[in-house]
Amino acid sequence: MTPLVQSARFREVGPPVLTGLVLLGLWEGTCRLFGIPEFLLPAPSAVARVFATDAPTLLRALLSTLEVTVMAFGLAAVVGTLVAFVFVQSRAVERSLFPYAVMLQVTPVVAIAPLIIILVKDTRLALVACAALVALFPVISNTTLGLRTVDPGLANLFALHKAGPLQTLVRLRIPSALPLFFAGLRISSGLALIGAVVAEFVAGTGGTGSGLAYEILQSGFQLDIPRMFAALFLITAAGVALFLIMAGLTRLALGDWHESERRPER
Amino acid sequence: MTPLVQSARFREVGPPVLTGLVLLGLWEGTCRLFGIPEFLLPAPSAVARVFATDAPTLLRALLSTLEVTVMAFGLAAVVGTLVAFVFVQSRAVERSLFPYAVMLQVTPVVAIAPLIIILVKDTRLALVACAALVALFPVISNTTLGLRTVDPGLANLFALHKAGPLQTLVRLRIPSALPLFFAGLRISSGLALIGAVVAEFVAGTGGTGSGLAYEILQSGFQLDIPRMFAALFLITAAGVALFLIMAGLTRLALGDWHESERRPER
Amino acid sequence: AEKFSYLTSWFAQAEHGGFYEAQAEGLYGKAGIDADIRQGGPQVNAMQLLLAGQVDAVMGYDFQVLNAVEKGLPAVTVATTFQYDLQGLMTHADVKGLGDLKDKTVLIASSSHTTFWPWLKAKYGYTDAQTKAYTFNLQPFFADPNAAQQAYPSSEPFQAQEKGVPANFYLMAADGYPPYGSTIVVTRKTLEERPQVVRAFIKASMQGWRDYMKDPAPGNALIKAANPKMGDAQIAFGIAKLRELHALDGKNGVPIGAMTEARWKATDDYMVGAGLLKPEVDWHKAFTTEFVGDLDARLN
Amino acid sequence: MPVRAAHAGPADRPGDAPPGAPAVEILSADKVFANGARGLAPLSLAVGEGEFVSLIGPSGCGKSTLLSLMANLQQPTDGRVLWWRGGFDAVGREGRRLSLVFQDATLMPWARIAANVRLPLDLAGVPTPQADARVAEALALVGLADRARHYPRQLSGGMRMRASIARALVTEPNLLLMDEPFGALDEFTRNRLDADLAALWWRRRFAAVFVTHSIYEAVFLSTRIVVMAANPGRVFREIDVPEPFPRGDAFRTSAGFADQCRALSVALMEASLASGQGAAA
Amino acid sequence: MPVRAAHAGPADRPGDAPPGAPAVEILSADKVFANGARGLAPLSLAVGEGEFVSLIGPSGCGKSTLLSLMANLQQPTDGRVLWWRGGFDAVGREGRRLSLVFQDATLMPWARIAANVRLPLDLAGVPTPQADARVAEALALVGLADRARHYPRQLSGGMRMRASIARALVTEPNLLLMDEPFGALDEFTRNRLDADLAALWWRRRFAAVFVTHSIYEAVFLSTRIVVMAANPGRVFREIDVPEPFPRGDAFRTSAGFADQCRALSVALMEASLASGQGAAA
Ligand SMILES: Nc1ncnc2c1ncn2[C@@H]1O[C@H](COP(=O)(O)OP(=O)(O)OP(=O)(O)O)[C@@H](O)[C@H]1O
Ligand SMILES: Nc1ncnc2c1ncn2[C@@H]1O[C@H](COP(=O)(O)OP(=O)(O)OP(=O)(O)O)[C@@H](O)[C@H]1O
Ligand SMILES: [Mg+2]
Ligand SMILES: [Mg+2]
Repeated sequence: MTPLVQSARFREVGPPVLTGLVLLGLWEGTCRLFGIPEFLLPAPSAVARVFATDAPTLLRALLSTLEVTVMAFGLAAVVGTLVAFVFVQSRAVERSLFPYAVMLQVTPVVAIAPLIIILVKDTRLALVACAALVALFPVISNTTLGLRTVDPGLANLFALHKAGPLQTLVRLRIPSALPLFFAGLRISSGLALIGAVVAEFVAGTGGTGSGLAYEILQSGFQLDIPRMFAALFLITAAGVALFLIMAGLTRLALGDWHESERRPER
Repeated sequence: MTPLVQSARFREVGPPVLTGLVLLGLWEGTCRLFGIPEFLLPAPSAVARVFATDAPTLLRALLSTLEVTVMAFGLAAVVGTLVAFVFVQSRAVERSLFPYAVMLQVTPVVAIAPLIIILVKDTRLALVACAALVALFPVISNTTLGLRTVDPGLANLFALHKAGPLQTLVRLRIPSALPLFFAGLRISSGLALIGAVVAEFVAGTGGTGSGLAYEILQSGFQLDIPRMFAALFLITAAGVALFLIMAGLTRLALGDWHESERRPER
Repeated sequence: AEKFSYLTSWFAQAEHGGFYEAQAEGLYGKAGIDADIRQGGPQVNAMQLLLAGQVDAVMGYDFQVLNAVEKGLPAVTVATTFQYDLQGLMTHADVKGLGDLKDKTVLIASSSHTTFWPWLKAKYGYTDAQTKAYTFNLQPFFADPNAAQQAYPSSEPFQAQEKGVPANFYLMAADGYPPYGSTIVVTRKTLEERPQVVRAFIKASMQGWRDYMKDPAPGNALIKAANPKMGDAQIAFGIAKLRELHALDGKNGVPIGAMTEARWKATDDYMVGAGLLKPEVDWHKAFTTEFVGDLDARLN
Repeated sequence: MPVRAAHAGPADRPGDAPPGAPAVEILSADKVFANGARGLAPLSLAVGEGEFVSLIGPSGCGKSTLLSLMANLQQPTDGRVLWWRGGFDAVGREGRRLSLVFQDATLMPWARIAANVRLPLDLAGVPTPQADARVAEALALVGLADRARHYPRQLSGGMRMRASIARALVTEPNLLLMDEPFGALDEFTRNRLDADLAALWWRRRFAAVFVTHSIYEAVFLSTRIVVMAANPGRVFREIDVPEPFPRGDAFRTSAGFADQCRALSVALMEASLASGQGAAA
Repeated sequence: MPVRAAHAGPADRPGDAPPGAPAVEILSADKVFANGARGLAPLSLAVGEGEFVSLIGPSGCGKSTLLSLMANLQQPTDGRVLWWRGGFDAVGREGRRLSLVFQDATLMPWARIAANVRLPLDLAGVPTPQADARVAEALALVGLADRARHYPRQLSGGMRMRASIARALVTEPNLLLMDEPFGALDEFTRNRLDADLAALWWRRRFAAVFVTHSIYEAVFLSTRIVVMAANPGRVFREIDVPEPFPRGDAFRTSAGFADQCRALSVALMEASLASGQGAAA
């Protein structure tokens, strides 16, 4: 074995990359073997060819989509957390408002996007609002659960020392909630991204400065399916990148104490 | 105080219903006060009028959407749980495959719907597949986290008694994971619903036997916005109902032991 | 110059060429209008944006305007672009006409269920069961030799030709489908408060169309700026189709933009007959011929 | 040695302190759990300022339950609990502080030992320099000065328990409730902490309620010992320990100490036998 | 009373049993934690079949760490651990069973007491009727027969610990590791369980490693006592207890018992003093 294979870094990155390469190989092989036409399912090589020629345009579109995604994700994280804070103040508040949080989640963006677009004049802001709506609920749901899941002994300790609601929140509930909060963020980061794409689909922004949805739509209309797959690939790659960033943040924040993140000591 | 106000049942149901009535009142008032035209934002009374005349059609559409939702949700719950089981077998497996689960989440349904339609001949099955894809990730993500979050002492106990992977899964990991598993289901139930609606938007056939998305599209196209809101209302109501059912199941399953569900003893 | 915005029905393409041409040539400016041509998209509800006051005029569709009138909404068609709805069906090579689809799967968008599909059903006895969703790309059509799908003459047939898939295209208007295509719709308020601007906009637009059919280069430049994915070959194909189908001037060479009451009546009759419109609706409210009488832009 | 029946009047004060007003009073309170099990039969008990009362009794006789009533963590099914003759509101006001050492360490896993110990001071808004000094002092008292920057999981079981004791002492409470605080400690450490606790109590004269299973510990520390019996949980006997304070190592080897231990041992045996099934039978 | 230096040869067997082969052996193993702290200095220790070895020492001296090495829950940083002269694979084969009582009860909160106790049997695939009988027996042994259908949170601290002991005994282990199992129990219950454990050991002759803080308990139960010291954790002294078995209440009051206790107490004191800072100083 070479040192590379043994390094911890390789063990982290190696398996997923290998899996990816194997999958790509199978895909390419299938396409070639059965002679699947490009406009039905393009081979990875065909997609790669698009990148060779169209990378700048596609990356510009990706950047535009990512901008919306990041803003929406930030908004969803902040608003969702605040809502969860309100919910754990009392069961009555939670019972009164949680159904309406669920309503927000299950209202299809496609349906309310026109309203948002009419209300919010700035198209970009409207996109952000739509995507944030999509990403909001998992943050609320997981954070609320997390804030509720506190060690009863510690809760007693805080009650005993007459900790105020804010103190209990900051010093007990928030630290206890972190693992679930981050799990919520990991789900939401992906949702913010598809939220952004769907919002772009719906809002129908085109032309320069438009995002990946436009590239996908146009490539679809023009049957430039390799290009469509290239755009899809960029979206999924961005999603995975977001996820990995969130996973890294989780490890940074919890690495030292939470069971789900601790590596066994040897 | 009347006995009604004091009953536990009322305390459960009262606050959200009251909140709802207040919100509806505010909405109706705003619409009347500012004379907001119906095609922009219909007042609740206008929406109610639609129900009075169109209830049968709308309910039939709701049923059709719910059918897709429930099948997709079941599929997502089963597949997501199985995937999570695979993931917790080893960190290497998880590292190899998790990015691809994320990819599934962030691939916009709108973009892959055509492929699914080609692959799955039956339209209804295609819808179910699309919606299940949307609902899958939170189950995977939360269940994986749950299966990982076991009391280290209990994990040691199982290791000591040489419990096999299956025994550890069934007797330790699954019970430990239940709270998070249910949290995942609560998120996914809503996503399955919007997934179904979005799938209908994208891939749904119109005409008879079609779902709520078709009603929304048609109402939008014919500028029958009150009817569109009536359909939207049915979706959100269905979402809330699904959520409440999941919350009830959670309480049934965990009520006795998990902190987040336990009521303080008096 | 007075601001006036016009929202098209789709991403910029040859079917919108005249408006972009007028913009490029400064025809709007000369008419005292600061025009803003905006492109629509698959989920953009133009009529709602029009009624909400977000735009001054939209590229509309007769059925939708009649539906709006039924709801008491103040939308009025002031001119048309095409003498026919360019909606048609694209089929594989074995199909010889619109009446030949009994055993075929027909891919249509859900909006078509309240436009041409009832017309086809009524005329040829088709059923809802043979429809599947059209997702606005052609993979399902190519993958299924038994499929037919809705199409615009300038778009989908071009894609099929590009990919070397032999396909036929049938225009529904050729079999008597009544509505106009790509109309200009404004609100009654605009009509009453700014009739001069509306008139000037229509006039300049139709001049734009005339010029576009002669030399599309200036318009195309703007189209490609708005929709960079639009290729020259596709635009050229689209223009050729518009010419071939006499979309702008009709079979008997009317001025560009002209509408008649008789045609509107035919549309109303069809809708009422198909159950898409209540019989008591006053269809006269859906349009006015006030602005098309003095149109004089003609192709040659 | 005076052995009193349950519910007798206040004890004679040992040493020279005057008998204090009750810091915590249980007034014929009982406890029935949600599953119908009776944890405590109606019982009354008062612990005065400057008193050190030990609770001792068979496993499951309700010591922890009684302590949690005194800490307002559970409410009696019937009867009342008073703090300084008032409701639980009285606690935290006018410098009246209450601390509790739980039966297990109950530390925050995400916080270092110093932060864990410091928590009650932070909650009370004690300014940083003062808090720092008191945390250091409390950690030194329990022999954990060098573990301040460790996380709980890096400590041994006994060390975690000591951290939890430090956390209870850091506020200088007027009423200190302790549930088997020294159960997980070796004899040597335990004796040292017993001595330290006795000295601390003599200096500060807080009211203390101390659950223990050690007869020697109970006699060494207490002004009064409450022997409990189970099924249902009740006060079986109260025993005064009128030996003078301060008590040092000499007391442990005195005849009085041995007598008290023997008497307590007998009482405890009787209580165990009176507890029937449910306690270890 | 024979007091041996650390790492001496095997003990003389008490009673009439022949000296057994080692059930678990620590071969110059040490433990350095991730944060660089040294938990155990390299040490060797063998516990033979039929031996009852107690570990005693100041808080934080590494008793739990040593036990977790023996249970294969942690691996030594250096050195080896052998079970029945083999790797950990040897455990669970040929009827060789290992059980561990943790320092805290470690029960599954979602399972009733009976299900908790039954867990090791379920994991080993013991058929239901047999398992039921053994669970009932084990629960009766620790005095929890009437709590079988309770959830852990409905039990007192001592009861939870007893449930955890029942869980360890239910498999009839050949090697039983116990970390302060009786620390949370009252003297009466504790003495009874001590006697029960001694009788059980005499009947089954499993190898036992028993962490305790009670000198009396260590002397009463053990064939050998290992006194540990801290900083770093090491074997400070080994003491044989060559008193005959079975040992009953009479043994507790014998002169031999008192002598052994005194000697152990001195050794423990010395170990505590030798532990320097880190243990309660
Ligand atoms: N994960 C860890 N990281 C760092 N240090 C640790 C860790 N686990 C234990 N220690 C240290 O190792 C030493 C021995 O701990 P151990 O739990 O074995 O003590 P013990 O003898 O069982 O004490 P007690 O009687 O208090 O339970 C202690 O000083 C402890 O702080
Ligand atoms: N939540 C509960 N539901 C039902 N029974 C309970 C509950 N909590 C405690 N009990 C019962 O109440 C009794 C007293 O429990 P408690 O914890 O007060 O005992 P204890 O004296 O502290 O015992 P130990 O010395 O073992 O800690 C026990 O029989 C226990 O089973
Ligand atoms: Mg207790
Ligand atoms: Mg320990």
